[in-house]
Parts: sequence; structure tokens; C-alpha cells
Amino acid sequence: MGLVLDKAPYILESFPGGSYVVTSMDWVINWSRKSSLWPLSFGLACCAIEWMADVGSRNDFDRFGVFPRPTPRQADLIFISGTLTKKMASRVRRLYEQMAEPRYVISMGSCSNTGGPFYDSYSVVKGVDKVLPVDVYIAGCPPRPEAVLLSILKLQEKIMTETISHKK
Amino acid sequence: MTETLKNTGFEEMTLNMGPQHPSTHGVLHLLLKMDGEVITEARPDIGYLHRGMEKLAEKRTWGANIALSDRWDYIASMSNNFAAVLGPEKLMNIAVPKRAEYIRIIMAELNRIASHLIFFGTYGIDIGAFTPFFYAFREREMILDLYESVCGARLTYNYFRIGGVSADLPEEFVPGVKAFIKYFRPKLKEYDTLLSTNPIFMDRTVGVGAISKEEAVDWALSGPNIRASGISFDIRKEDPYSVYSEFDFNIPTGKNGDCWDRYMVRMNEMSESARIIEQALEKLEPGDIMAKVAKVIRPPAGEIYTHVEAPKGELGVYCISDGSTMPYRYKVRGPSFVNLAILQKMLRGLKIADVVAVLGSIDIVLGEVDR
Amino acid sequence: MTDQEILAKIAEKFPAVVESKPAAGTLPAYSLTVEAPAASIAEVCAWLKSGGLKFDYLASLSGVDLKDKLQVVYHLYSLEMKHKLVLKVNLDRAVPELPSVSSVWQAANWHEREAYDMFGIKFTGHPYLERILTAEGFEGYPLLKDFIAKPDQYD
Amino acid sequence: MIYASQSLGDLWVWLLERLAEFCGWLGIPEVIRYSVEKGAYAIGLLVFISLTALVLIYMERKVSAHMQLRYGPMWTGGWHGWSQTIADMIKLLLKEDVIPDKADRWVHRVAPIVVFVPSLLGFLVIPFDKHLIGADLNVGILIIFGFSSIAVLSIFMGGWASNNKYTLLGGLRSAAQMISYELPLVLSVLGVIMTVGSLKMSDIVMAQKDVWFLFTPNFLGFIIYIIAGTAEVNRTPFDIPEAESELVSGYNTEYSGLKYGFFMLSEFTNTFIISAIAATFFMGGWNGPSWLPGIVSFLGKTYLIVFLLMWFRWTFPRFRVDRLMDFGWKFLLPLSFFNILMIAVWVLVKK
Repeated sequence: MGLVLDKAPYILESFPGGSYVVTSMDWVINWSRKSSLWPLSFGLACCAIEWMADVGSRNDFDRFGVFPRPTPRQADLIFISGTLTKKMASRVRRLYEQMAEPRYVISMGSCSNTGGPFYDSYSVVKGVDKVLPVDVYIAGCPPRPEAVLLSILKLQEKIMTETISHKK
Repeated sequence: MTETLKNTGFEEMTLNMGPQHPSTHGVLHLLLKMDGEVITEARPDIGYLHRGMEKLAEKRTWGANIALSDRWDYIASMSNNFAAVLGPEKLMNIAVPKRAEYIRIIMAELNRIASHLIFFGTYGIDIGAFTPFFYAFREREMILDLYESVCGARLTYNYFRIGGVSADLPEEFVPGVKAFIKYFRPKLKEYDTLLSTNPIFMDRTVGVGAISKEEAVDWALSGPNIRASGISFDIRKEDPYSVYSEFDFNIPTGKNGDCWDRYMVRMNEMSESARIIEQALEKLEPGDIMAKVAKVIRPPAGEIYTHVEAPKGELGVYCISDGSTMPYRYKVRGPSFVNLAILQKMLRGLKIADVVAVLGSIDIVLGEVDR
Repeated sequence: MTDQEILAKIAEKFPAVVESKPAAGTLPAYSLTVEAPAASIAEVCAWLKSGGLKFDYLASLSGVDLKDKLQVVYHLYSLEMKHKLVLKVNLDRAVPELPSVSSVWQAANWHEREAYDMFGIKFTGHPYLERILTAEGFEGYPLLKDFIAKPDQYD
Repeated sequence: MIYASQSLGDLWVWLLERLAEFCGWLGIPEVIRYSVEKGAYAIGLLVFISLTALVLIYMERKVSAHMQLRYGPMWTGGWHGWSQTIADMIKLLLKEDVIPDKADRWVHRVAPIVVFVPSLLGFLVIPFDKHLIGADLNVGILIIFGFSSIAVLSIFMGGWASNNKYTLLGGLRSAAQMISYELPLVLSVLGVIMTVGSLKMSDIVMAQKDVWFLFTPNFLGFIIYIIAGTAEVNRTPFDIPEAESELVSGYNTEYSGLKYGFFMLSEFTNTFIISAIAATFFMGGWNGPSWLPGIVSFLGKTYLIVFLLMWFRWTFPRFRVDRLMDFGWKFLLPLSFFNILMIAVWVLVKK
């Protein structure tokens, strides 16, 4: 979609008032992205169970349009839910690379934030941000499902600030 | 390689299942060699969640190890807590107060129900039915609410202490459990109509992945997996720990050791657990919840192997103390680790659709496999 | 069968297998503990399983680093006769090698791989003795007391 | 004259008459009038199809959610998340389009188009209302089955071109499944065709003016049709080409963005076509109470069948691939032969 996302802002902004059009395009694009965050159904450790509780009926993040996809190609969002070990690190990196742009990362729980209770282990990555760029961190060991819902809202806020404009 | 393949000159296909796959229950990696859809060789590759727990245990005090134990089998943390406290208690010869013992048993059995509910839900997804998952989670959330009222956590409770439990039950807990059991019993029938007796489900599971008695013992399976093969092996009866000898309950067993038997053993175990909880609630009397234990825990030098019947099977802890505040060696015998090993033998000759059925029916948790 | 009877039966067949006495100042053993020489462990285990004692269930197999020596501890159980046995094998720290028992109990397969991964104990005759838990290219044996983790790009 | 209670089909005919008068008055050649007429219908149909797909996806999410004690989309666009699928589609449109490095690039690109075209063409011969049919051919039903068998090709193309073992397995499975379920599907409809004695869609609907074929011995055919139709659109319990828990996402594992959107849309349009045929052949099509416009009656029946298929999806587990084949060849096919025999006897007796 190079025409809409890359060329259009360039052309439009050269006209007077074109930036208003770009802004409203921004709104539509960001609205669609934030309303339809499809996470990769992927769990690492304990936090994955709380993530499943979020899929479950009490918390139900389908309400926000979050709809788990099994394949990274169709996912927009990856939850690093649990301890990332050194053996797994390269695989998670590859999963991230397989996802199509735009892609977002939520680091869920102490383990993936910093290594958590395993901070002094020989086989644990001390924070997923050593491997991937992270958008939202959730604290907790494991975080409550409500915290996961909040992280999605926070990510939506973040997405709304994005722009396709070339003027930064 | 099969004979037909050799004769035709075609090659086997190697399929990497996992570490990210919707139905490997975490980060298990299965290396499958296949002739079409039929598996000729299977090799589980584990360690993607190896967190070095046993090494860490040697750097943590005995008390702090209970917190680590929450993360072995994170679906049934209470049973892990149980296994983690039994060893030091026996080494230090602590008599746990009666009330604490009953509370422990209520917690462990509720956790067994919660764990089997997750099995029920995820097994449905493995077989292709999504809806049971949501029904199972509805009931599981109720158990988690009860836990939350006691210890404030939903998943990693850190509730047991060496010599007792960390907090007494709040007022609403006992009526809450009673109400839950009353509500839960009819739900078991609902699950049966939803999944257990569904013809397609039976078609997928009956006769698939059968384990004979001899095999089950040879591979040292435990928990529902060995019971499904017709061997009534349950640590709670075999080597009663805590006060399990006071309770009256049955051990559900299967006949053929196939996926459906393993599934049904778990479903029946839930109602047995409910029975144990009811009896424990009857016996619960006011009293202490902690024995008199020194602030700094230094078990005398010695070694012990204690085991409990966790929802997945025999969870053993082999701990060696050198008289200091930290364990000298802390080996965890995770039931999932041992149960998973048989997979390489079972999968041969099955179809790829059966892989998920068999893997799901063994009910593994990767946190315990890799530790 | 009482512990003494089991001990007598084992001693009758294998005189080299003796009861292991805890060191001075440590608690007495909770269940019957015997020590066997490393070289004959496979025969001892094969007999324990198929002989009169019927230890058909290998509950656990653990490696232990005792600083001056390595130890492999087998926790055995008999489903039929309901008795337990702890079998210990002492190994030289420089050359930790002993025969594999994975042909006796299939369950030993992964336990031995784990012990190899964590302690570097080599089980001769094991069908597939590869590292099981640690990452590819991992150096050292983490559960040895003198293991020092090397920081890498993930630390 | 046009009355409010009259059907959409009559309105369409009235409009066409006015158009013909207008053209005759201006002296516009017949060819142009014809193409304007058909072009208008085609555009209307395209709008209808895209709306239907959006509605069906939203409906599926809502139906599944309510069966699973959830609410489903609730926030997007305000009222009960009504604009959820619109947001999904815009997002898919703007998403990066990944073509795997080792993929067969052209086949990979073409597959999503090939999957969408036959499901569009199928709509041409569906009788929405009296006179409201793209082309009332005398081989109507054959056209639909002919086009729908192209769909298997596209799924196989997608599975093959992605150069991924999971997609390949998904593609092979779907080829095997759709070809073997095509037979009972066509044979089950044969009973109705024998009863009516015509392949023309409007004839079949007209024949059910008094009693739906559902309440005649064709009932067995209806059952077979629903089972085989579910298999034909790859929905649970026959969703083995996608088989989320086995093959990740089956043939569309490597597709992202708009191309995946096409696969998703075509799945739902195919579901609609299968349901529409069921409504036409067994439930009387546009026939209904006189106060109800024909199109409402037709869509109501179609959505009822769609709901039935969704109900299947969210309650049943999935078949295993070899059992699926057994079921198709060893049970469903003989049963549909028996059905034909039975209908033949019935038709004979009735005469």
C-alpha cells in the first residue's frame, strides 16, 4: 500500500491545506489499526495462562477487537508473555521478523521486562527489550488480566499519536 | 524410513512443530519426520523454557524457594507449594497444625480442579472445539476468586509456609467453597454433554495413542496418565502425605490407556476432588495455622525425597541440606518432564492430527518440563 | 518386605552393594539407601527390576555434586510390592562415567540426558546422549558447584 | 403501479420496463440497453456481496461470542462494535504485504483473486426474488457447482505457492476434501432436480409454492446437502484445511494483509452461497407469507442456514482427515445414492 501510506502524504502536503487531509487520513488509519489489534496466539510461560484468562469470558478482550491469530503473518501484536530464555530468544526474534508491518510488542510480566525472579539465572534473557523493541510494558508476576486490558488501551493511545506525515 | 518410501524413492518430510504453535501448550518443539501425513519419527525438543530453577534454588533460602516453586507448574501452584514445604518440614521434624493441614488439602484439591479445567478447555481447542474452553474458564475464574480472597494472588500464590500456611481463611471462604462445589457438580454433566460424549470427539480420541500397562510403568508415567492405563497408582493412597489418609475418596482408573481414557480419568478426578474438599471442610476447626518455626530456617544436614500427587502426576523434590539457610541440592522431579518422554514412542505411526490429540491428552506444562 | 530383608537379598546377589551410612552429624536416611559401584550399575539395576525385588518404577534419577565427587541417585519404587529403595553411585569427578540404565527403565532416558546436561555425567550405552535443556552451543555444566555463567549479549 | 408491499423483484422489473421505454424513445440500440441493465445489476450485486461479507464476519464474531458466554466486539464504532469488520478491513488493506522469499511469487499473488472470482460468479444465478436474478439460466445450479469447484484450485494454489509445509498440507487436505464432498453435494441436489424436472432456479422456487421440499422426502437430501455444504466451505467440523490447532492456519498461513482479507471474505461469501442454495432448493426461496417481500423471506431463510452453520462451528470438534474421507465416501455418498433412488420412486408414485 505504498500509494496511500508513502506517496499520498508527500503529494498532499505540497498543496496548501493538504496537511488537514493528511490529518484526517491519519485518524482513519490509526482508528482502524487500534480497533483491530490481532495478537499472535503465543505464550511463553506463566503469564500465558493469565493471557488465556483474557481470552476467556470474564475479561474477553475481543470486546476491543483483539482477536488472536495463530500465524505471525496475520498478527499485528505480539505479547511476550513470560520468561524469555536464551534458547528461545532467537526464535522470538524471528517471529517478530515474520510479522507484517505495522507491528507492536507488549512485554507482559516481570520476566520479560527484566528477567523477574530469574534475574540471576544463567539461561534467562534479562528483559525482552534486548531482543525486540517494546511498545508497552506491563508490571506484575503475572500481571492481572485487567492489567493486560489496560496495556491494550495504552497501546491504542500510542497508536493514535502515529502519523503518516513526512513533516515530523 | 518406511518400506514404501524406500521403494518409491520419495523423501520423508521433516516438519518442525513449535516452539510457536497453537497447540504445543507453550514452547515445546516437536521434530516430526513424516511420510505424507503419517509420522515415522518424532523427537520432542525441550528446554525453551529452561530457567535454571535448580541452580537458582541453591542460591535462595528455603523459604524463598516456595516462591520459585510457584513457577514450576504454573497451573497448579498450590501443589508445587505443597511439594516444596514437605521436604524441609520433614528434615526439621515440624508438626504442622491440623487446621493448616486441612487448609492445605482444600487448596491443593481446588487447584487440581482448576488444573483439570484448563486441560478440559485446551484439549477441546486441540480437538477443534473452541467453546468448552470458555466454559472451563468460567468455573476456573471462580476458584481463582476464592484463592484471591485468601492470598491475594491469582496464579502464583506463594501461600504455603514451612510449618503451615501464610494466612488464615477469610470469613467468606468456607461458604464460598461450599457454594462453588454445589454449583460445580452439575457443571461436570454439562461438560459431558458438551464434549465427552460427542461422537466426533470420541472418534478422535478412543483408541488413539494407547499406552499399555507395561509401557506406562516402564516410562514411569504418573498421575492420570498411568491411571488411564489401568494402574491405580496415586501418591495420596500409595504413600499418604499430610493428612490424606483420613479421607475417603476413589481413584478413577481407565482401561485402555487411550486419549479418551486419560481425558475421562481427569474428568472423574474433578468430582473426587470435590468430595475431598467437602470432607476437609467438615473437619476444618479453628486453631493455629503455623507451627512454631524459627525465623531463619536451617534444616539439619541430611537428605530427603518427598513427593506429592500433583494434578499432572508425581511431583517429587529431592533436597539435600548441608545445615545452612539454603539447600545444597534441590532436584525437582516434574511429572510433565517424565510423562512427555513417552511421546517419542507414542507418536510413531500416527497422523498429524493425532499428534495434537495425544500431546493434549498427556497434559504437560512446559514450566515443569524445562524448569 | 522390610528394609533388612531387601538389604539381605541384594547383598546375597551383589556383595559389592552396601548400605550407605549418612556422614556424621547428618540426619539418618528416611528410606533404605544403598551404594553400588559405578561399573556394575547396569547389572544391578537389571536384577533389581527383574529379580525377586521387582523395582519396576524409576521415580527419579538425580545427579549431585558433592564437591569431591559426583553422585547419581536413583529413587526406585516397586508398584507391585510397594517398597522403596534409594540407590547411590559415586563417580570420580575427573572422569564421570557410568553405564546407562535406559535399557532397564525407559524412563531413565531423559533423566540421564538431563544429568548429562547439568553435570556432564556420561552414561555409556545411552541411545541418544545429547544436551536436553540448555541452549545450543552452551558451554559448561550449570549444576556443578564451580560453574560460573559467562555473560553474553542477553545478560 | 408500485405498492410498498410489493417485492423488490417487481420494482426491478418495473425499472427495467421504464428503461426499455426510455431507450426505445431515444432510439438507443438494444446492446447498450442490455449492458446498462446487467451492469447496474452487477454493481448492485458487488455492493451487496461486500456488505454481506462484512455483516457475516461481524455476525460470526457475535454469534460465537454469545455462545461462549462473551460479548464479542463492543467498542469499535460505538453501538455493540458495529464497525468492527470495517476497521479490520481498512487495517488489512493498509498492512504490509509479505511474500515469502522462496514462494512462487505469481501463483502466490494470483491465488487470492482466483478464490474470490468464483464466489462472485456464483451470485449471478441466485434468485433473490421473483425476477431478481442475474441470469436465470436453464443450467443455473450447474453454474454454481461448476464455479465453486474452482475454489479448491485457488486454495491449493495458495498452499503450494507459499512454500511452507503447513500450507502445503492444508492445500492438499482441502483438495482431497473438497473434491470428495463435491459428489454428495451435487447428488443431494439431484433429488430436487428430479422432483422439479428442471435445472432452472426460478422453476425450482416456483415448484415450492405450496410446500417446501424440506417437508417432502427430499428432507434426507437436505441433511446430506447441509453436511456436504459445510465441508465444501471448510467450516468446522470439516475445517481440516485450516485446522488451527494442527496446521497453524492451514493454506493461508503465509498470507498477510489484503490477500488474507480476500481469503477471509471468500470463506464468508461461499458460506452465503451455500446457504442461499439451501434456501432456494429446500426452503422455498422467495416464497413466503404474502405480506412479506420476497427478498426478506429469502434472506431470512438464508441467514437461518448461515446461523446453523455457525452453530455447528462453535459446538463441534474437528474430524480427523482420514475419518473425514471415510465419512464422505463410505457413508455420505451411498446415502445420497439411496436418496436419489428414494426420490425416483416417490416421483414415480406421485405421478
